[in-house]
Amino acid sequence: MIATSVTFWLKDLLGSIGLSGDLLTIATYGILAVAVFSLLSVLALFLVWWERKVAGHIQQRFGPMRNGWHGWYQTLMDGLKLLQKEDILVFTRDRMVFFWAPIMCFVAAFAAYIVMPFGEGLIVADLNIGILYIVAITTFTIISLLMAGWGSNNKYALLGGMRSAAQVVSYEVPMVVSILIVVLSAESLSMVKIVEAQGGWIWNWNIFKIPVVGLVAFITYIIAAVAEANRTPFDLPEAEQELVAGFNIEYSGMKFAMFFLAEFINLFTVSAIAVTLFLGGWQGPGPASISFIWFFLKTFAVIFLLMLFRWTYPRLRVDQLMEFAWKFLIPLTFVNLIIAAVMKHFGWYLGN
Amino acid sequence: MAELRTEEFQVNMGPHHPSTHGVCRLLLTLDGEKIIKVEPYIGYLHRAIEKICENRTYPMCIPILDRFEYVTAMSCNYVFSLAAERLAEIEVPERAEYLRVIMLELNRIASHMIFFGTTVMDIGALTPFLYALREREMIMDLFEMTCGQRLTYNYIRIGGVSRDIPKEFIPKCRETIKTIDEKIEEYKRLLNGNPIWKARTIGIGKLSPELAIAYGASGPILRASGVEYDLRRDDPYSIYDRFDYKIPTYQNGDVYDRYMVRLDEMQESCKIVAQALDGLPEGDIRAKVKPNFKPPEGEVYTRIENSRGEMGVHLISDGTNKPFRLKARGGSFAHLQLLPEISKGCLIADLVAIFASFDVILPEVDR
Amino acid sequence: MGLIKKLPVFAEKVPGGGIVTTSIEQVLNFAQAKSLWYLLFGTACCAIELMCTGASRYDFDRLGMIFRASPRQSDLIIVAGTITKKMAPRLRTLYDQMAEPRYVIAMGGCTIKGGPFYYDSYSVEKGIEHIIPVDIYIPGCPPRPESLLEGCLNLSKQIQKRKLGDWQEK
Amino acid sequence: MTKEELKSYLESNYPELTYSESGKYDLLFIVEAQKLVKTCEKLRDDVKLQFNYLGNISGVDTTENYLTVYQIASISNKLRLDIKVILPHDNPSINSVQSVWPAANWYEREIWELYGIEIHNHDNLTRFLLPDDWDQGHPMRKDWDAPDFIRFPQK
Amino acid sequence: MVSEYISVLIFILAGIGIVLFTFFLARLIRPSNPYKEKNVNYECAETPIGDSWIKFNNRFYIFALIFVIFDVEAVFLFPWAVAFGKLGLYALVEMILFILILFFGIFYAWQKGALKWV
Repeated sequence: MIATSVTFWLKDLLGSIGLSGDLLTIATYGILAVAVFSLLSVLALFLVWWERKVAGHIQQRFGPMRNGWHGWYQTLMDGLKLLQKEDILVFTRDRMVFFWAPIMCFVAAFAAYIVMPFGEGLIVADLNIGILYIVAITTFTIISLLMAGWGSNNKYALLGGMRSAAQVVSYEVPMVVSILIVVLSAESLSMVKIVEAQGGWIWNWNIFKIPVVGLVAFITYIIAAVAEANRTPFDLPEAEQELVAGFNIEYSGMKFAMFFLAEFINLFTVSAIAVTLFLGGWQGPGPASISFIWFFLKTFAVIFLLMLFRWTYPRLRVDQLMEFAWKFLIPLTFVNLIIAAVMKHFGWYLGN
Repeated sequence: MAELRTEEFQVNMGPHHPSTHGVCRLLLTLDGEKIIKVEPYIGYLHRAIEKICENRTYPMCIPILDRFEYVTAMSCNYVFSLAAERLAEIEVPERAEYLRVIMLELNRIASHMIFFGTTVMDIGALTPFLYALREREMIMDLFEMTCGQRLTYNYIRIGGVSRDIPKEFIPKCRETIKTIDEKIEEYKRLLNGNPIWKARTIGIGKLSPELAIAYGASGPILRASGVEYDLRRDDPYSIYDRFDYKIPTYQNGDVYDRYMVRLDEMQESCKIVAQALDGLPEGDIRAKVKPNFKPPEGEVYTRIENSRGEMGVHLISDGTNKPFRLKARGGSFAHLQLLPEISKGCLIADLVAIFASFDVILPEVDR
Repeated sequence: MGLIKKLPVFAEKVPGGGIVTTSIEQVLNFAQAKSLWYLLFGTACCAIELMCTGASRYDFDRLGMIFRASPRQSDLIIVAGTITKKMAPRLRTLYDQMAEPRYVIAMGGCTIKGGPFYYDSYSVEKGIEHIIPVDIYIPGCPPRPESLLEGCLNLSKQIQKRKLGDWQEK
Repeated sequence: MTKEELKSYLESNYPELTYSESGKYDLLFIVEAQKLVKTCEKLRDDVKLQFNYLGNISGVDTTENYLTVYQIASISNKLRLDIKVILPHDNPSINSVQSVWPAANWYEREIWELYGIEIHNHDNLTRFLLPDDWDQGHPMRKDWDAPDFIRFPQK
Repeated sequence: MVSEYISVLIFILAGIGIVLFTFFLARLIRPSNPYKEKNVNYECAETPIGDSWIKFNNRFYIFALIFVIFDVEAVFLFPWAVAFGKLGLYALVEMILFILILFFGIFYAWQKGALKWV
């Protein structure tokens, strides 16, 4: 492990003030958790604002303008306002399920950031099952949405929760198989190793490294990721025109804010994974200390792409969504995987 | 698949629901997402327009009828004025007729813009809604410079129109219809090639011509089902026989065709407006009508082609200055009745698309 | 729960506590005033003008106002259009189901006093103030988008003048 | 077929229809309440006419009688016709034309609700435009009155 | 010495802690005024008809069942992909066969109409 890793640096720092053993590890990760949370809050606030600006400019208006320069603190105000909103507890709800759903939604989105390589050495813990862990932990989001739908005892919420479960479950498979292609190429599940395998020139990025197959895998991943993040054209669980607000219809105040936050953290997660797996992660010209800039630039580019999707496409219908996943995307990704394996075996890869 | 027994459940859609376009309540019986039965409940906007019109003099009825169908308030003005003129046999000056046609067609475009925006929004694309309203604002500007109102105009009066157009109107109107014509092409490029849009609209909510006629469907919905029937041509009124325009007709009667009929109709309306601007004569804008207007006894049913189909007024006069009976008929009334028939067995998302494609506007149903 | 209401009482006992209370009050009110999410609700003609106000030319989003379809998440209900006697209980339900603090804008003549035309109608509710408490009245039939924006800005100013915990009284 | 041709055709072939002078622009014929459904079916199935489209049904209270006026049209032949039925003021009732034109359903419901005209053979006569707990009678009747309804004097 | 997997536990606990803290913070300043009309279910401003906890349409569950098969397959594929370089041609052929067998599964489900929504 490289000494520049932020975790090791922090450990040294804490060690120098007298901590040791298990307590040191726990304290280190505790501090990192708070740091990651702060980063994610800022990111989510920024992304909501950015989304509204992008939407505004696509629609030939401005988006938030009045609160600060181009409305820069608009989302902060939204957050503060949500903090002051009353928490409505429906009489007929399922108490535990209703209460834990937003927490679980947020935690599932938050815990994925343990293995997210923000830059060279900027990673909380380079678990050797990295990508598998992310796939596993983000799936908890489905359960939380289902819990929200069921716990509210509202028919629209139930429909929304059911839709989201069916949708995320269906798109999980193509997403995993697209990821497998990258794993096959890097022969590792560790996020750091996957990024390091893409060092050097641009053709070492997985999207180009495996000719055609990489590009197809990237596209299938993005489609599946949009579905996983519940965004248009796959935003069926909270389709405003059909289900009023979907699974979060009965949530108000901070509980709703948690869903909102988790949604945008998930947006960042799926884009960051796309960057890590296919677009070379933090790799870019310049010293290691500015590698995080490359990571964020690439991630924001992918997020911008997803925002363009959201504001230009109509929404699919639920059966079309399922058919698209099972009858088109899953066969395509599997064929893609077989081709990738064959190419790997015969060494038809670019770079390295 | 073996049949697993599941429970049907009932959901209220409306009166407060983003896609009912007002305060309509649909009681859905669902099996999962599939719709077993739709029962519309209306009357949440029943303002008794017909009753209070019996209590007003003829000129006072016109602003009330503005609110009967506020999206195309010009048509409401016009159909009532036409009925009153037919009762009293008033000749309307040439220039007034041209101005009426211009306003009616501009209003038709404005109304279809709302249809386009809301339909596309209900299917999930938010952006075209704002584009459509942006273009609509240009027409609102034209109305505003003519009669000072954006939505409820009270412009077409018995015997003519309330005031002449300002000088700047004609160049601005030409520019507007040119822009709108281009923008409609842009909308078509934006959506018609989009596979998601096609998947969501083509073959959804098919309406056969027989069913459409039996249920009294009219206007774009009838034409989308392949019946070429337009009251502007088939029950002529005003001066529509002087203009050259096509009646767009499509054959499948699905959501996509209803949408295409309206888009094409907007372009045809642009053509009519352009011709009317070319032929606009000089002269009076209003026939001599007494302020205390008293038509002779009699009754008349007048119908015109509105953007939502046949709009009619059944007017009975007893010789006094107030209508003895005024029955307003809107296209949406018949169309909403049709909804349960064609939305059986589809999904919730389809119901939303079908409802949007009917372009139901609730005050026309509830009055 | 509701601790914030007791804060001024505590703060008085501490020297300089008043400043803390005032600044917290200002920040919280400012946040509420700058982020009014309105409920997507319209019944008649005014709803079209409400739509226009949300659209490109007038653009509600500039003021930080976005629409929410669920009353649980909205702060502001813009009653746009005639409320009939059949609709009145539903409007009350909607208002009841909104999370506090909640505000009401009565848009157009019909919501203020039953409209310029429906004074002799048997089915129109003559003004919504006997159904729900109203913060801002906007006259017009229908009011222009500009006046709606003006109304929203006035509401925003009104919110900023509130005392801490005031909203609980309503 | 012009208006005059239609008038003479109807007068010669349909003895149950009587021409009425009060119609100003369109043709207005009066038919007896018992013969209404039969006549409507005949009008719809007549190959020369094909009145297959029901535009509107209006109820009218003339203070002496109740009227229901059916505004029908033929889409293929581009014809228009009004049919009027005169009903007595006490216990007015009429047969539904729903079997002829399904569109009649809601129009008849409305007449039932607002005028209190009984509709026979109608499949769904339930509360419609008025509030669910409405108990103040039939508001479109001329003699209807309520505390908040202000009637202006006729001039 | 605990392994670095303790970070997962710490992050989950920290996440829960942070959310609970914000809930607590909100509890301090938010108003609370529950009454009967407010706390009934929202259903487009109407009174809800019946309960929503019912025997729901099975469509959704069938997809979940098929998903389980494919997710288990993916779990098998992960170690294969990691060790692919060392395994050689035999593993490649083996896995293609494995995927093909699953393909027959999906085609069977397709034929049986399990992938149809209604």
